[in-house]
Order: sequence, then structure tokens, then C-alpha cells
Amino acid sequence: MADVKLTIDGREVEVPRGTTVIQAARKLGTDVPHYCWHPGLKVAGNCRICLVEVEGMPTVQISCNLEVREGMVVHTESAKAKQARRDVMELLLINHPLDCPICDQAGECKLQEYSFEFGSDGSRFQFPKVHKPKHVRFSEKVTFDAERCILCTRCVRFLDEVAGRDELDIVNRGDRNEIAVARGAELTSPYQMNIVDICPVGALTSTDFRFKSRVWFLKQTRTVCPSCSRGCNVTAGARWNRLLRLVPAENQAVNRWWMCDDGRLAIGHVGADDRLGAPLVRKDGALVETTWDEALRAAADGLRAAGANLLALVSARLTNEELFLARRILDALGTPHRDVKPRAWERDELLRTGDGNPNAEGARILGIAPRAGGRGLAAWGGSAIGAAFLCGEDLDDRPELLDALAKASFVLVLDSRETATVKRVATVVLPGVTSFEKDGSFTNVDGRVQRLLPVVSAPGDARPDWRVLGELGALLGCGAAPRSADEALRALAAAEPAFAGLSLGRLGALGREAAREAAR
Amino acid sequence: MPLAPRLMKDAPPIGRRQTHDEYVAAGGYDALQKALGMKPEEITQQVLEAGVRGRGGAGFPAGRKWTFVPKNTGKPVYLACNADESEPGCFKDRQIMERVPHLLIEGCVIACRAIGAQSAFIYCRGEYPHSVRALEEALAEARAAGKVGNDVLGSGWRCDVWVHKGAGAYICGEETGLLSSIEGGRGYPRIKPPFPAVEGLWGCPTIINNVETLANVPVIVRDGVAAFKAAGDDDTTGTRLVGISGHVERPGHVEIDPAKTTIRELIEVHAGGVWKGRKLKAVIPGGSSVPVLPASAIDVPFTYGAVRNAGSLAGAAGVIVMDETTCMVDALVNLMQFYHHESCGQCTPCREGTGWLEKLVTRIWKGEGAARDIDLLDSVADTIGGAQAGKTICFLADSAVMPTKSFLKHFRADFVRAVEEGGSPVWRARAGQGARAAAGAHG
Amino acid sequence: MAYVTVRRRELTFAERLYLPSILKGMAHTLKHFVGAGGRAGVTMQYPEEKWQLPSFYRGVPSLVKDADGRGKCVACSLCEYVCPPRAISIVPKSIEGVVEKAPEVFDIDMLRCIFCGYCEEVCPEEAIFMSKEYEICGETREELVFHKERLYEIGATLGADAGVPDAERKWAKLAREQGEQGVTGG
Amino acid sequence: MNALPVLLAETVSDGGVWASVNRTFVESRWAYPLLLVLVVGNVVPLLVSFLVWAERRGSALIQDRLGPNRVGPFGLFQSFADLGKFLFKEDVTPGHVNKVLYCLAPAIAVIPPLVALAFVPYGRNVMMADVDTGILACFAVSSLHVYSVTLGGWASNSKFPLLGGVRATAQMISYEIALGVSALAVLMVAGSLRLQDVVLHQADGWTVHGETLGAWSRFLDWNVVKQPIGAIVFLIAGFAETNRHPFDMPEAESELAAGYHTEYSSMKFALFFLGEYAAMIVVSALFTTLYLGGWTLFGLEDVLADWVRSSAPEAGWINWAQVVEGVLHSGIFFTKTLALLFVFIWVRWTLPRFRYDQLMRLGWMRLLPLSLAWLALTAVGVGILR
Repeated sequence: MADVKLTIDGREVEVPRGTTVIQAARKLGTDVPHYCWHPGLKVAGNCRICLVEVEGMPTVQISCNLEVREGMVVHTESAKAKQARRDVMELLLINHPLDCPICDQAGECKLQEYSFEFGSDGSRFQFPKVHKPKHVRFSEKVTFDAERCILCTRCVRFLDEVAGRDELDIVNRGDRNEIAVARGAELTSPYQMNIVDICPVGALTSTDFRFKSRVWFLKQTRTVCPSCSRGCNVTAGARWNRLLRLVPAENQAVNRWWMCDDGRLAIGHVGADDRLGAPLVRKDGALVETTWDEALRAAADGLRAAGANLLALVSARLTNEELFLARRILDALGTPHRDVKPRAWERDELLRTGDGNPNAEGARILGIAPRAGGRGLAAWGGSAIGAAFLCGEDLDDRPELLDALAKASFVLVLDSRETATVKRVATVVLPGVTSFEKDGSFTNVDGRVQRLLPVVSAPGDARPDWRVLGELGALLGCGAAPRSADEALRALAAAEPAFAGLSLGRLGALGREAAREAAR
Repeated sequence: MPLAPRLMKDAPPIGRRQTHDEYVAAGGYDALQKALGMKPEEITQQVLEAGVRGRGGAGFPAGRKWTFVPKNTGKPVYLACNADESEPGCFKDRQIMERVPHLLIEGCVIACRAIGAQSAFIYCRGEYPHSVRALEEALAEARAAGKVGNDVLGSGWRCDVWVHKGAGAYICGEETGLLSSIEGGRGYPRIKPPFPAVEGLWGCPTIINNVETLANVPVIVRDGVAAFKAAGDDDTTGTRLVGISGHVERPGHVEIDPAKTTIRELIEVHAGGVWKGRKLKAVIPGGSSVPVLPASAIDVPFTYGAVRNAGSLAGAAGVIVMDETTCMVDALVNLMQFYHHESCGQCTPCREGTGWLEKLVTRIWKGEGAARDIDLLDSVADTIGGAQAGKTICFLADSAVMPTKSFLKHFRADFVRAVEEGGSPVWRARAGQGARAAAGAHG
Repeated sequence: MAYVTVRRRELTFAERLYLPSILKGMAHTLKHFVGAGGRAGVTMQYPEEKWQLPSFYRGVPSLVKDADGRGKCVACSLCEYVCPPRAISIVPKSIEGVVEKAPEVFDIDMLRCIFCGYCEEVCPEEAIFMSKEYEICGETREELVFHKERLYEIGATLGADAGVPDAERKWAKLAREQGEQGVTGG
Repeated sequence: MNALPVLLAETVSDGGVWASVNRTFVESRWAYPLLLVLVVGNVVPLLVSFLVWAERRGSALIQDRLGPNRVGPFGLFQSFADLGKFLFKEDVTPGHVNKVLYCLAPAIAVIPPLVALAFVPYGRNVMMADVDTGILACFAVSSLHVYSVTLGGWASNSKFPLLGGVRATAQMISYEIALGVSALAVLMVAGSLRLQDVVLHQADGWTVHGETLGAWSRFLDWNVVKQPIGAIVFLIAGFAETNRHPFDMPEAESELAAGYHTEYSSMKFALFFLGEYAAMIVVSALFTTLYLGGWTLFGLEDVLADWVRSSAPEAGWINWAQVVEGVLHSGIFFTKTLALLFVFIWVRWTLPRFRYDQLMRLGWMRLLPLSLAWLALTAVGVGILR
């Protein structure tokens, strides 16, 4: 479609026909205040805060529903527009409880932001405010406060338009309006927590994150959700070195603005009690703490002794760099027995891929699979196992394999938690870290390589897996240990055409496509 | 008596419905027959030339509206008849629906023919059970007589008309709120664009016309444009049904020639004058949403333009008359309670503002207000909207603002007195009764 | 005229001898010594006599309760945020009632506190006040981290009798308004 | 020497070997001085503690404060509380010091002043060591005081103490000359180095050409009258010798932290403190002896003693008359000394501190020439009057 040229606040901008003024303004970097408008949802036009003045139009117009026209002259900061906005702001606040001190949204609340920007410092409203139910449990995950709600209906529209479920509705009329779980329905959408994110005020809050911390104390880091191979971009919030919440980060190529609840809530393992904090070796049947030097030497000796007979299970939850370094070791040992443990994850049409391994595609590109004559995981149970390397993986859910491993003479485990596998079969345990504690990259289901950033620091003496695998590789004579994940990725890029030219810096915030075809 | 009624010319007395046969005997459905012989564009053209303006209040030319229907979209086209006559002071549509329903049905079918629709929905107010019954009975007759249905008058053209009963929300009288309601959703007005003529019911082109507007269509087709334009002037063509209520001797409705009838005549001639021999104080000419006119401003014809020039709107022609004993604070409290209660709550200014207005007026009414509350009331009204504000999707907020602003403009003294004397007379009388009752209970 | 030379006055012999001045000074101090030259007794006998604290005095920050005995703090953490020496640490918790949140942990490290009063100023609930308490001592560092209970104890003295305004009584007001409007649920 | 040894002997008159040993000892020439040593050795620290209290209370009064008033009546026991504190405080010896000298320095600060007090006559019969060269011995011993400051500063191995120590050493040596020269003038007048002679010389009235003037001249017989310039120089130099205001350069807090004893804490610091006050007592005692007639009071001391003696009980196993006389003389002596000590305190809280160059200029270019000139004048005077 042809482009349309218009002027916004004295600056010309050219946008495709059909664009709305608010979007055109955003293109210029002007963020017209808005509550109900969300780029991922249909226009509702009910908050009335995005009013702008358009020359030639007698009344102020909502910019979210105003299509651009050739030669249109828009003022977002004219006295009329500002006055209209201020008027709406005043009305939004008269029945708002102003309980920012107890509201989790404080700090990332649009109402606060706009109030600060152009709101009044007092109120002309001297009546008791309209009271509505507070702390209503919409579901296990979402808590609702009707008094704070500004009825923008983003939540209703999200569930309807994106999650495909009419689970929320509006009840009552006028200033007694409330969002409510629709009659006869339950809020069960697996994407329901997105309504907490898109709620511009504190009406919808996450039951999980409720009252945990004020958001301004959070150290916010952009990284990737490790729960499935979609690789949704997330912003992780941490405080006291504890990972407190994940919220989706916009990436139009991956997850747009959303993420699923299960991924969002799967953060418990980071601060779990059973995290490994020191290397362990088995002496007289018991695992005892040791130094990294000793543990790495024991691991290298064990691997060297096993040689080509080593059974290796490499996790597709490891980063590309780590998979590369692990492959380097396995190639040096010459073992054809290598496999990835599949991990099931519910699948749906929106985001969930059905593959619970966040780097399944990376493992595929790097060829972590049985070589000719090698035993895959399926064949582990049958015959005796001499030595095994569980690289970032456990077999807690496969007791029959654990039985077989228990008889092995050497089992090296690199993992972040003291799993049953560690307790039962490990000979040497190297403590690794979770994906929230290290640098690196995942390749998502579409072949997009996306960057991980450390959010919290690992407990005790645990080391990033790339470092462990690098040092282990160095002991086994397959080259110097990389000094950073970036160095590992550059080495990977040099070795694998699919990753050619990549470095952590070049991945940027949104990631880059790996050359898929080359890998296939 | 300057006018021969057109819409109501053969109407039976109140309480009785004109049957199909009576209607046909009086020449009914001739227009339909005639229309079936015309091209749809010709019908539209006639209506356009007749210049009939929407009788629902906005006064938008019906013919123009019909031309907005996009052609060849592949989507069905719908006609919605707005019979949700919920504006306080209005009861004219009811006369048509209950007494001459076939006129409306004929109008609907002709309109469908004109815009290319095959379904018409008459969205009737839930509080009008008689109207609903009359319409449904008439529809059954029409369907039986082949005026409505799969084969309209043997032309092979299918057109059906449905009566949809509302559930009692004022906002469903707003055309897009009405559409939402017909679709089964919450009666929320929709943002425009897209206009309903492009995207209405279920996303299809939909024309929404008022009952009286559609009732005028058979008259135009039957009598021709020139005959239609014999009544009214260039601004307001045809006759208008007007409901007169309030402090008059004979409240009721009347069909008038708007160009030849002033508001004063409506009151003094058609309604028998202000009751009890009192003097007139104020008139709301077009239903409760329009600005009030003081007694001095009512010597104007009842055309859209003339009433607008006088400072108000002809609106939906519900003339509310108030005599000299009326305290305007009492009246405004009543209105504000209504608009607060009826705000759908979609747009911020209306949702929050109507409640604020009610609270403020109530405070003044109860004598708890201060002089500055009167200014605040005016200022809050400006904050919420007004005719030139455009701060809300529909006009409900403005409907609350317009009376407020005009009441304060013309009758500020009443508000000042309420503040100074500790409440409006009605409130003081009520409070006094309460006090006496309390005293009596103790004594 | 960059500078002006000021001639010093020539001193007389007696002045150069300094002795008269010295004697004069000694006479002056002697006068004070015997109590004739000054205001002996302005010293306050501290533990027995105490200073009349001015209204703006900033002592130990403390938490106050409303007239119904409910803690006013809702753990909004603004004081924690504004505190220049990072003396305050708060862990919020959820509670039942018309106000949903209260501090689970509210610690002020009095070894860090600089008595600036920012916490009092920033508090949106008027829950934290600089008390008139200034006698703080302890034998361990832990002892000088004042916990919630201690802070409420100090703050209690700032209750209605000490003139801290509390006409609001948030809990009561909210409960009343909700009752009037028939709001249930939540 | 007098009756007291006898009297003491009587208290241990019962038989036995130890008794005989005791008797032998008591009758020896050592017993009485040793007793005095015991008394003075305890009284001086007590006096110091009193002085500290007086200084603090005095300074407080001068500054319109109250001073220590918590421990004991009027805070009299404050010093003991402080002592307790000093004893129980952690004794920090920095790692970089010369340990032997570091520990020695505070001891040297205390011992010389105490020894010097042995040569001072407190009464006609009350003195520990009646040395013929009393004044020389006194100066010789008290001059050792400078070593404590020097060593303290040097052994601390730290820059401020070193500077403080060097300054103090220079100051003390400089002013010691003026001190000695003015004392020399007194000796010239008295014609004896024995301090008891100096005292007695001030108590017998003026003698001009071998002719004693009338009793009225007793009132003018103190050296402070005969040697006004010398007395002033001696007093000023005495202030400087004891590092007192306005000459407290060695520990000038604002410039040198705390001067030579910056690195000292706990009891070691307290010893420096004690030494300083003991030195003050020595200087005051010497000034009393040299210029204020020592234990005499224009002959009144004898009149009083006689009156008391007449009303005293019969000599029993204690010779009360002797005791009373000793107490009376000592009382007169200490009253004068204490008055002087008050002047020390008084001056400290009145005058500002000298600048170091001013201090040196005063010592070498004013006091020394002045004292030398006065010595010459005295010599002439003595020659003429003899």
C-alpha cells in the first residue's frame, strides 16, 4: 500500500496507509500516552487518554483509532491535547484508590507515570471513592483488585484475541464496572499471566510475585526462557541474588509480547535447596567435597580411561557453546555413543513447541546424536555400562537406566542440582549452573540464536558449564579452555558453518538466525 | 390545525393496534409494491431527495446514510431499526409501534430493498412490552400476508424482519451499542471508524434508522418527494411526531409540521398550556439530553436549525415542560442520577464523570454544597466533555454535560439559592418530613 | 590597587611585654573561676535532667500505630529506597483485612542510620516518624539493628497522646465506606 | 637524728630475732628517710590525681561548666575511675616500635620527678635526703625527664611522635638553662647549695653587712622579693620545662596529633600523664623552696608550733610535738605548692599556646639574657650588701 505523509508535532513522517496516528507517532519516537491500546491487541478506544489535536477536526481525537491521512497535521503536545489528557487523567484518578504503597505495580504503572508527567498534584474530588472488591483471586496465578482497575479491557481482549478464550468479562455498569471471570467460565488459560503484564495499572497482579519486592529494586536482565524450544525472550527480575520473576520481553520474531505461564513460573530450580556448590568425588561409596583441580583431574582420568567406550548423554538444555565444547571432548575421546535426552512439554498453537529442551535445535545442528555404531539413550538399558558422562543431564525419571549406571565403574555428572542421579550413580560431580547464571546462547526452534545473560550469581563454587567443559577439554588435550562464553561462541562460529560470523555481541537483544539450511 | 397527519393519519386511538387489513384498506403496503418495482438506487435517491433526517436525535439525513453501504463486499447487509426509545421525555416511536406497526414494517422492508439487505432487526426497548407485542402480532400478519418473508409480495425477493427485545439499558439506544446488544454482547458503543454502514452487525454493513425515520419511508415512496416536502422546510422535511410531557394540562404526542409550529404552540395549543395556570419556566425540547431553554427562548419553530439557533437541539422531540415552581436543582439531580446510572462505563470520562456530576449536584441539592461547588460543577462538566469535546466514544457523557451546562447557564440562581438556603425546596420538605417523622416517633 | 598595605600599630612597651595582657586575661579567667564572671550551672545534669527537645528534633525513626492499634506501615519500601545510608530493610507480607499488606520484617540498622528524616518525609502512610528517642546503645551490632517490634514500641509513644495526627484511621475509614457501598468479596 | 626513730623503735620493742633486726633497722639512718619515701611516693600520685581533678574542675569553672562531678563528692574520685579505665584498657603496642625504649620511656617520665622530690625540704625535720648539693641533685635528676620525651617520640617510630619528641627535647634543654641560671642567682644570695639552707636563709630577715635587720624584714625575706626577675624567669622556664601551657608544644594536638605520646595507650599513656603532673609538682616545690620561703611563714611557723606544742599531750610513745611540727611545716609548704599548682592550671586555661619559633625566641633571646643579666646584677648586689 502506498505510503502516507503526515506531520506530527511539526515533524514529517511517512507511514503505510492504514497506520494509526499513535503508531505513526511511535515511529517518530513520540509515545502518546495510552492505556487501552496495545500493539498486540485490537483497538478498543475506551481509555481516552491518547487524545491528540488534528488540524481541521473540531474535536480532539483518540490517536489509537485515527487512521493517518495524507497531509494530516497532528499535535500531541498542543494546549488542547494536553488539556484533554489532563482532564481524562483527573477523571481516571477520582475513584482510583491511590494505594500505590501496597500496589505491586508501583514503579511500572502507567497511571503513576502519566500522573507524574501531567497529572494534578491535588484532587477536586471530595467524595468517598467508589469501592469495589479487592484481592479477588481470579485463579491460582492471578489476583485482581477491582478498585485499581481502569477498565481498559486489555485483559479481556488478550484472552479473547490472543489466548482464544473468553474467560474474562465486564460486569455492572458505569463507575461500578468490574472485570470478572465470565459467568460459567474459569480463568484457566495457560497464557493468563500475560494479562498481569499488559495490565497498565495494578489491578491484575501475579499471585506468585505478589508483595515479593518492589519492582524498582529488581535487577532486570534480558535473557531467554529455558523452558521450551521456543526461546521466548524474557526480562528476569532479581533481588537479593534471588530470581523473583520472569516477564516476557518483546521480540516480534519469537514470542511477540507474550510467554506461557509454565515458562514464567519455572524459576524455582534456580534458588532450590539442592543446588550443587562444590565439586564432589566418590570416596568409599560416599560423595565428598573436593577442589576443582582434583575433581577435574579425576574427571579427565575417568574419561580418558573410558575412551571410545564412554556413553555420553549431553543435555539440550546446555548452550550452543557448551554443546560445542562437550562435542569437542567426545570427539577427542572418539566415542560414538552420544545422545540427547528428549523432554516433553505441552504443545499449543500460540507459543509452546512441545519440546522442553530449550536448545534442541542447537543440539541438532551440532549433531549430538549417536554416531555410526554408537548406542543411543534407548540402548543404554540393555547391556552393561562401563563409563558414562551425563553432561548437564539427569536420569531421575528413568530408574531402569539408573540401575544400569549404578554398576558402571565411572560416571561423570555435570549438573547444577544434587539430583537422585548424582546421589546414586555419580563418581565425579562437577557443579554447573542454570541458564540464569551464565552467558551463552540458545538456538530456538526456528533456528534463531539468542543470547543468555546471567541474572543471579551461582551458589558456592559452582562454575558456568562452558568453563567446566572448556577446562575439562584442555585437560584432555583438545585445545585451550575458552576464557569466556563469547570466545567459545567464536570458536564454534569458526568450526560450524551454521553459526558462522556469530559472536555474543553480534546476537544483540533480539538474536540472529542461524544458517539453518547449511545445517540440514 | 395546520397539519393533516401523515404517519398517524389512519391510526386507531391509543390502546388499539391497526391491523394488517385496516392498514391495507388505508393504502398500506402500496409503497412496498411500488418499491419492488423500483431499483434500489431509485428508492435511495427518493429518500435522499426527500431529505428526511434521522428522527432518533442526531438528525443525519437517512438517504445519505444509505449511500454509505459499500457495494460488492460479498458480505450480507443488515438493517437495524432503533426502537430503543429510552430518552427521558420521548414516547413518539411507541405511538407508531403500538398503533401503526405495519407502517414501520413496511418502512423496514422498503429500506432493506433500498440498501440490499434481507434482514431487518427492530431493536425494541425492553420496557415496551406492548410495543413488542404489537410488532410481533403485526409481523405475524405481515408474514402471513406475504409482505415479509421468503417471497415478498410474490417477487421472489426474500426479506425478513425480526423484533429484538432489549434488556433495559439506555446505552443500547446508541446505534453501535444497539448493534453490540443485538449481537449478544455487552451494550458497549463502538468506536468509529469503522462506521456501522461499513462494519456493523457481525462485521457486515449495517444501516441503523430510527422507527420514525423508517415509518417515513413508505410515505415518501407512496406520496412522492414533493408531497413529503410539503411539510417542513429545507432544513427539516416532513412532519415530526412530538411527545409533550411535564407541567402541561394535556401531556401527549402530536404530529406537527415542524416549520409551522413553534415550541410555544406545542405547549399552549397542543398540550393545553402550562398546568394549573402557572407560568412557564423552562423547556427541554428534544429529550433530556439536550440543553434546556428558558421560557423566553421558545418562540421558535420546531425545526432542527431553529431549535439549534435557539440554543438547544430538537433531538428526539421529547418536549419536557417545567413550570415556575420547579427548582432546577431538583430537575438536574434527577437527570444526573439517570445518566450516572445509565453510563455504560466504557470510556473513562463518562464512567467516572457522570458519577462525579451526580455527587456534586446531589450535594448542592441537599444543601451541603458551597458556592464554589457550583463553579466546580461547571468545570467538571467541561472536563468530561461537551458538544465540541469528543472525549468519549458515544454521546452519553455529552448528554449529561449539555443539560448541566445549560441549567447552570440559565438557572444559576436556583443553584445559588439551594446553597444558601440549605438545599432545594423539595429536599428541605423531604428532610422536614423526616425530621417531623423522627420527632413523632419520639413523641 | 591590587592590595593595600595596612600598617600595624606600633606596640607600647607594656604591650610588648605582654604581661599586662596576661594579667588581664588571668584576672578574667579567675573571675569566672570564682563564679563571678559567667553563668555557672548552665551545664545540664544529663541523665537526671533532660533537654527539652524541639518539635523538629529527629531521634530514632519509629513505626506508629493508628488509634485502633493497627500498624500503619504497609511495607511500600519507599523509605528503604530513599534511605541514604541504606539502613532500612523491609520484607513485605500479605495480611487479611481492608489493607492487604504489612511488613513481615522491618529493620533499621541504627549503626547506619544518619537521622536524616527522609523516611519520615517520604512515607505515604504517615507510618514512620522520627521519635524523640536518642538514647541508643547496645553491646553488639545485632542489638543495634532495631526490629519491627522495637520500632513499634518506640513509635507507640508517638501515638495520639504525642500529637501525631491520625484522623484518617485508614482501616476504619475503608471498612466503613465499603460497608456503606455494600462491597463484598476479595 | 631526732626523736622519731626512737619512737618507731618503741613500737617494735618486743623481743625476738626479728625484733632486734627491726630495732637495728629502725635505729639506722635509713629508716626515717624510707618512711618519708613511702609517704611521699604515695602522696605524690595521690596529689597528681587530685591535681587532675582540680585541673578539670578548675578548667570547667573557668569555662562556666561543671566538670567531673559524678565519681565521689564533687567528682573527687574521677581520677581513680580514670585510673581504673587506664588499667583495664587494651594496651596496644604498635608493631613498628622499638619495644624496649618504647616501654622504658613512660617509666623515665615518672621516676625522675619522684626522685627529685627526695631532695626537697618539707619541714625543719621533714626531708628524705638532706644533701649538701641539694639543688644540683634536684636539677640533675629532674633533667632526666627529657629522656622520656625524646625516647617516647623516637621509639614510637612514627612521624608525629618523633617531631613532638624532638620539639620537646629542644624546648626542655633550652629552658633548662634559663631555669638553672635563675636558680644560680638564688644560690648566690643564699650562699649555699643545700636547700634547707636556702629555706632558712629566707626566714631570718635581711642581713646587710652582717647586720640582721628587724623582724619586719622577715616579711621581705622571701627570694621572690629579693629576686623578682629571677622568680619570673624561673616560673616561666618552669612552665616550659613541664610542657605546660602556654608551652605545650611537644603534644600540641592540633599540629602533632598528641605529640610524642601519640602511639601510647592505656597505662603507658597514663604514666606520661602522671610524669607531667609530677614534674609540675617538682617545679612548684622547687619554686616554693627557692622563692617562697619553703616551709617557713615569716617565723609564724615557730610561733604556731610552740603554741601547738604547749597544748599537745605529754610525750608518750609518740613524740607528738615533733609530729605536729612536721605536719605544720609540711602543711605550710604544700599550701604554697598547691597555690602555685593552681597558677599552673589557671595559666593553662587562660593563655593561648606559643608558636614554636616564638617559644624558641623567648627562651634563647629573652629569658636567657635576662637571667644572665639578673645573675650579674645579683652578683653585684650580693657583693655590695655583704
